[in-house]
Amino acid sequence: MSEMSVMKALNLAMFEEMVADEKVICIGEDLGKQGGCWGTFTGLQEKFGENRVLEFPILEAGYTLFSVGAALGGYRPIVEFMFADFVTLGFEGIVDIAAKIRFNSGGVDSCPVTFVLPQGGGGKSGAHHSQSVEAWFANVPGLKIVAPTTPADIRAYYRAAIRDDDPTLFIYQRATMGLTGEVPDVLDEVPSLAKAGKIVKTGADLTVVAYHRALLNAMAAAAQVEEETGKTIEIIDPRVLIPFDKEIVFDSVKKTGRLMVAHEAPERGGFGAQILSWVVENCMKELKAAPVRVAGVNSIIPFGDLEKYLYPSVEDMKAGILKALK
Amino acid sequence: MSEMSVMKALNLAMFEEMVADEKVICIGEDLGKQGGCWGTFTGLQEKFGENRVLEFPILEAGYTLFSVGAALGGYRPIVEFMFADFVTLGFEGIVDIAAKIRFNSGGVDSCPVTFVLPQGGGGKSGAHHSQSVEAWFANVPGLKIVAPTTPADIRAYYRAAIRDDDPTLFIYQRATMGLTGEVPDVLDEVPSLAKAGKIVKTGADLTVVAYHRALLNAMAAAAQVEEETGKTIEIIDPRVLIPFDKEIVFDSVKKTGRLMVAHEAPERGGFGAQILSWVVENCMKELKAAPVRVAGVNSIIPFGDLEKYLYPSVEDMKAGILKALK
Amino acid sequence: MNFSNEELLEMYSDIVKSRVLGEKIVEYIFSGKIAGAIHPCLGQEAVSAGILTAFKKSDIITYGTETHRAQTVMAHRVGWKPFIAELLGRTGGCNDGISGEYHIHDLKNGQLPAAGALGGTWAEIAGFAWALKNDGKKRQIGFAPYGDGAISQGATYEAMNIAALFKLPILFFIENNGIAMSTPVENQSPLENLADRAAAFNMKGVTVDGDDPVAVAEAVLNGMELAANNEPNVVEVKTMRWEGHYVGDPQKYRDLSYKEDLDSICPVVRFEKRLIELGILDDEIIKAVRESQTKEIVDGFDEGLSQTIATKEQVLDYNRVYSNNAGGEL
Amino acid sequence: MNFSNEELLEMYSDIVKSRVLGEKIVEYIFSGKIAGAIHPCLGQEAVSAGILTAFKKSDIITYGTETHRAQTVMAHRVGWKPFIAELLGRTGGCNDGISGEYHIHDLKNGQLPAAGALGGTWAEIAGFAWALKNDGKKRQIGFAPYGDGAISQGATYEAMNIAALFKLPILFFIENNGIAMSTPVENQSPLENLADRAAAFNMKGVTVDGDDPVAVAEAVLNGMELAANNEPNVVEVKTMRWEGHYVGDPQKYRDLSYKEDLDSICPVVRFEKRLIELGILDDEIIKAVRESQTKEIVDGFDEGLSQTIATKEQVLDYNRVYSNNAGGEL
Ligand SMILES: Cc1ncc(C[n+]2csc(CCOP(=O)(O)OP(=O)(O)O)c2C)c(N)n1
Ligand SMILES: Cc1ncc(C[n+]2csc(CCOP(=O)(O)OP(=O)(O)O)c2C)c(N)n1
Ligand SMILES: [Mg+2]
Ligand SMILES: [Mg+2]
Repeated sequence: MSEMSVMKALNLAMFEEMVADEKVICIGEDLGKQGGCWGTFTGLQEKFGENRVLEFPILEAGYTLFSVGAALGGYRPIVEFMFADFVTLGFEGIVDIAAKIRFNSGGVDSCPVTFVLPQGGGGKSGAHHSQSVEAWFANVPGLKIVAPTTPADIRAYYRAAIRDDDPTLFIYQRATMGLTGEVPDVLDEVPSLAKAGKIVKTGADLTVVAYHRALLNAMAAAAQVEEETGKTIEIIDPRVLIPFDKEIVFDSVKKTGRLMVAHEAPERGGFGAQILSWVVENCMKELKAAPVRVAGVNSIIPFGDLEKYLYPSVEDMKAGILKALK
Repeated sequence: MSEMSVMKALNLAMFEEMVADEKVICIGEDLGKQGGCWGTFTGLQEKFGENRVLEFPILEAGYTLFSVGAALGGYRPIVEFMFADFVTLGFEGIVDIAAKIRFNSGGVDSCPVTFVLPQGGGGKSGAHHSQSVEAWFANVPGLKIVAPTTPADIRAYYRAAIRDDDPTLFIYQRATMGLTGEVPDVLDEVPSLAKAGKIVKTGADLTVVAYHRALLNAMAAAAQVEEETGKTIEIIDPRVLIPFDKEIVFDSVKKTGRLMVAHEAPERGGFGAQILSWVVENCMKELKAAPVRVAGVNSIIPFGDLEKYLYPSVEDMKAGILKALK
Repeated sequence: MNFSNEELLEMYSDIVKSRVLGEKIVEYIFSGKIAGAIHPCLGQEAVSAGILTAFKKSDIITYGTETHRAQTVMAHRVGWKPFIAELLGRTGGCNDGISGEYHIHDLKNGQLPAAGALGGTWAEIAGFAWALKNDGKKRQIGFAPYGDGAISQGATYEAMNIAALFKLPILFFIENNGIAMSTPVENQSPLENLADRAAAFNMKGVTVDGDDPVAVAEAVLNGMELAANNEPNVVEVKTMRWEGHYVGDPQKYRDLSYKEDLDSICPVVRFEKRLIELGILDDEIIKAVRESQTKEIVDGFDEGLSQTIATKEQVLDYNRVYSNNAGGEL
Repeated sequence: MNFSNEELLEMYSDIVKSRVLGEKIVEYIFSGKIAGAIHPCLGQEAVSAGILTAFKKSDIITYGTETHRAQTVMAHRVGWKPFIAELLGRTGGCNDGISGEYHIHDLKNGQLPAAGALGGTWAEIAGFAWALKNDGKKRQIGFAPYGDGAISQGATYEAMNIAALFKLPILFFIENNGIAMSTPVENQSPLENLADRAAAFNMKGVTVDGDDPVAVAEAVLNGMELAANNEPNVVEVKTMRWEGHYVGDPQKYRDLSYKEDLDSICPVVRFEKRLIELGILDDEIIKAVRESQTKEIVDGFDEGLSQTIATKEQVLDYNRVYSNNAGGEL
C-alpha cells in the first residue's frame, strides 16, 4: 500500500497497462514532453516512445476516429480529451462509429478504445471547461461508462476500462486530481466492469448512490446527519455506470427503504434519473418515501469562484438526505 | 380544416413563419431544387429566394455554427439535419455554443435557432439513419426540446419552435411523415412551448405518457386493453419535452395512480427515466404500483425489416400497459 | 498504357460487371427485393473497374472502405455472394444480412467498416494505416475513398493532416461525379480540381478522367505506390452520375437532357470502342462477357434470395453488441 | 509604410499597452486576484498593436472574436474597464464578471462570443458575416482569428469553404506563435506557411512578420479591404510566445534559452529602435508612454477590484439562461 493522488493513480494505471500489453497506445494533445495537460501522462512517452504515446494536433474529431481505426488494426488506444467538454467534437466518432463497430461486424471485431474524460467543476474555467458529460452518452447502446472516484478505484477501474474489449468512457472528476488515498502496490486482479458497485459505508435508514465529487460531499453530509439524528446511512459508489450494478443498490434499498441519488451533472436528464427509475421499477414495495435526487443546477457554468453556485454542496447533500429520510 | 400529412404540415409551418418574419431563414443540405431530402422544403427557395433558403455543402458542424452566427446577426435560422443521427456532427455547435450564447452574453443576446431532427425508425436504413436523439441533449441546460406527433401539432409547435428566442431542437419521427390528420386552415395563435402537454384521451385507471411513434402504438394498444379489460387509460402527449409540462402529468397520475412512459429511443438513459423520476418524486403517495417504461431495445439498429425488433411494437405497449395496471 | 491484353480484357469484364450490378440493383429495388435507399453506380463503372484493376495488378494490399457507389469493389473484397446476400438482407451476407450494404464490414478481407454518416472514414482509415505502418507491414496501405460531397466534412481535412504529419501509407481517393444528392460540385467546393486540396497538406494530388478505366487504374497504381512508401496522397477521378441519388429519385433538380444520348457519354461503350480499335474485343466477346457477368450476378441474387432472414434472436444477440458480460442488458 | 507619425506613435502606445497588460495579468494571477488559466500575450504584442492600428485606421467595421492572447484587442472592443473587471470576475465586467475572459461577448461593441472550446468560432463568424452581407451592410466584415494550433480543427476548413462559396466578407487571421500549449507548429501542420491553406479554397493568403506591428497592420488593412469586397482571405502573422501556455506554466517541454536575451527578440524594443531611428521617439516619450499606459491599466485593475462579485441570485437568474418563461426550471 502507498498513499497516492488521483493524478498519480491515473499515471500508474496507464503505466501498468502499457507494460502488460504492448498494444496499448495513448492518443491526445500535449502527451509528449508535457506529459498531458494534467500531468497524468508524465514519463510515458519517454519510457514507451513516440509510437506508443502519440501526440496529436488539436483535432479531437480526427483522432477519435483515428483511434477506432487503430483499434481495428489491433491496438488498444487510450484517447484523452483534455477537458470532457471537448468530447462534443468526438461525438460522431464515439456514438456513430466506435459504439457500432462490433454490431456491424457481426460480433467479430471489437473496438477496445478507452475515451478518457476529465470532467466537472473545480477548475473555475467556466462554461466550456466544467461540464459533466455522462448522461450525453447514457442512451447510446454499445458504450460503457466508468466513473470511479478514489485513487485505488481509479487505478483499478482505469486498468479495467483499458482492458475491456468494448469502447469505454473513463470519466473522472478533474477537481479531485489531488485527492489522495491508499493504493495497493500490486493489483492482484484487474476487476471486471460488471458488478462494480461498492458499499462505501453501511447503514440502515437510507441508501445514497453517488459518484465523483458528489460522493465525497454526500459522505461528508451523511456523517453530519448521522451525528445529528442518530440514523445511519448506507453509501454506494457505483464506480461503473454502464453496466450498472443494480443488485447492490436494490439490495440496499430493500433494506433501508429509502434512496437518494447524487451527481454533479445537471439534474434534468441526468443519469440520476436512470438510477432512480431502476430502483422504483424494482423496489417499489420496499420504498418508504419518495426517492430524492441531488444534482447540479440546470444552468450554464459561470467563470471563477461563482461556479460553486452550480454544483451540489455538502449543505445541498445534507438537505437531500434529510428530505429522503422524512 | 383540411386533411394534411406530417410532411405537408412541416412545409406549411415553415412557409407561414417565413411569411410572418422575413428574418426566418433555412439552412441545410439539398434545400434548393430538391426541396430537402424529405421534400419538406418544397417550393420554399423558389418562393423566398436563395438568400432565405441556403443550400449548404455537406458540413453539418460548419453550418450548425454558421447558424449561431447568423442568429447573432439578427436572423432566425431553421437548420435541418437530414437524419437526426447526423446531429453528432453538430454537437459542439448546439451544446457548447448555441446553448450558452444567452448566458455568456449576460442575458442580452438570444440564439433563436431551430435545429430540425427527423429521427427514429421506419426507414429501414440501419445504424446511422434510425436513431432517436432526444436524450443526448436532455442534460444540456439552455436547450429546449420539442417533439410533437400529429400533423396539427407539428404545424403549431414547429411554428412555436421557430418563434421561440432560444435554441430549440425540433424533433419529429421520420416514419410518420405520411401520417395525415386535420389541420386548421389558420392557426389563431402560435402556442407557447410552456405547458404544452395534451390529454389525447381521458381515462381513469392508468396514465400513459408517450410521443412520436410510441404514442401511436400506445394508443392502439390502449384501445385493445380497454376493450379487453374494461379499464380506461388516460394518454398524454407531452408535445414538448423541455420545458416539460409536469403538472398535466402529475394531475393525471394523482387521479389514476399508475404510470407508463413510452418512447422509441433505447430504454437505458432515455428521457422516459426523467419523466418517471419527476412523477415519483411528486406523486409517490398516489402511486398504486411501480411505474413502467416501454422503450427501444438497448442495442444497435440493424438494416432493413429487421429494425422492427428494436422498436417497441403495439404488443410491447400492450404488455407494458397490462404490467402497469397490475 | 502499361496493361497487357489480358489485363485489358479483365478490365473490360469488370466494367461490364459494374454495369450489370448497377442495373440489377435498380431492378431488384423496383421489384421490392432490396430494402433501404441504395445508391446506384450507373455511369461510374469505369471508376470501379479502374480501382479493381489496380488492386489486382499491384502486390500492395489495401484495407479500405468504398464509396457507396462502388459496390463492385465491395463485392470484390468481401466476395460476390456474401456481398449480394448482405445487400438482400439474408443470412448468407457477410454480416448475416443484419448490418446491410450501408455498413459492410469484413476486416479479414480488407473491408473496413462502411459508415452511413459521411465524413468519418478517412480519419478512421488513417488510424488503421498507422497500425499497418507501426507493425512494419510493408506494402500494405489504407485506401480511403469519398465522393465530391463527402469531402466537405471537416474530418476529411483532419485526416489528411494526420496522414501528412505521421507520413502514413494511405491513398485518399475522390470519386467526383459532379453532384452530391442534388447539389452540384460547384456548390460544394470552390475548386476546379478537388485534388488540389492535397497541397494544403504538402501532399501530392492528381486529377484524372474517371470515365477511362485505364487512367483510373494508372492513377490508383501510382497513388498506391506512393502510399506504400509512406507518402500519403490524393487521387481524384472525374465521372458522372447517371441515375438519381438513390434508386427511384426523380431528379427534378437536374437537367436530364444528357439522358437522350447516353451512349455518347457511356464509359462502357467508350472502352469497348477503344478495345475494338486495339483489336482485343469483338462483338462475340462483348456478348459473352455480358452474359457471363449477368449470369454470375443473377445467380448470386437467386442464391441470396433463397437464404433465410436473420431471426429476432440473431438480431438481439448480446454478443453482437458487447464483447463480454460487462455490457448491461440489451 | 503608409502610416503618419501620429499613427506610428499610437501604434507604439498600443504595443506598450499590450506589454503592460501582459505583465499585469501575470502579476495579478500570481497574487491570486485573477481566477482561471489566463493566456498571457508576452512576446506577441506587435500582433495586437498591428490589429488595433488597422481597426482604427480603416473605416471598415469589424465584428469578431480574438485569440485568447489578444486581450488588448478584446479590451479595445468592449472598453478597458469592462474588460478588466470581467477578467477579475467583478460586476463591472462586460458580462457582470460571470462569463469571464474566456467567454467575452459584447455584440454592440463588435465582440462576438469567445469560446473556450477551440475550432468553432470561424464558422460562427462566417454566419455573422453572411448576415452583414445579406443586410447590405457595406464595409462591415467578420474578423476571425485563431492560433496555429486551433486551426487544426476541421470546422476551420469548413468555415473557409463556406466563406469562399458564399463570398462572405470575412478575414481569417492566423496568429502563429509557433506553439500550441506544448506542441510545436511543425507537429500541428505540415506547412511552412499556414496561410497557404487559403489556396485549398481558392482564396488569397499572405504571411507576414508578426513581430512588426507595421507589417501586421498593413496585412490586416489589405485583408479587411478584400473582405469588404466580399473576397474572404487569410492573413497569417508569425510571432513567438515568450511565456508558458498559461501563467505559471513551467514550460518543461521547451528549450528556454531564448529567455537569456529577450531584448534581442523583443517586438517592443525592436519597434522602439525603429521609431527612434525615424526620429519619432525618444527616451522621454518612451518613459511617458509606459507610465501612462501602466497607470490606465493599474487604475482599471484597482477600480475592478473595488467592485462587488455577482451574487448567487445574479448567477442563477433565469433570464440569463432563457429568453422567455418556456425554459423549464434551473
Ligand atoms: C453526415 C451525413 N450527412 C448527410 C448524409 C446524407 N447523404 C448521403 S449521400 C449524400 C451525398 C454524397 O455525395 P457524394 O459524396 O458526392 O457521393 P455520391 O452520392 O455522389 O456518390 C448525402 C448528402 C450522410 N449520409 N451523412
Ligand atoms: C477543442 C479544444 N481542444 C483543446 C483545447 C485546449 N487548448 C486551449 S488553448 C490550446 C492551444 C492553442 O494553441 P494555439 O491555437 O496555437 O494558440 P496559442 O495558445 O498558441 O495562442 C489548447 C490545446 C481547447 N480549448 N479546445
Ligand atoms: Mg458525388
Ligand atoms: Mg500558438
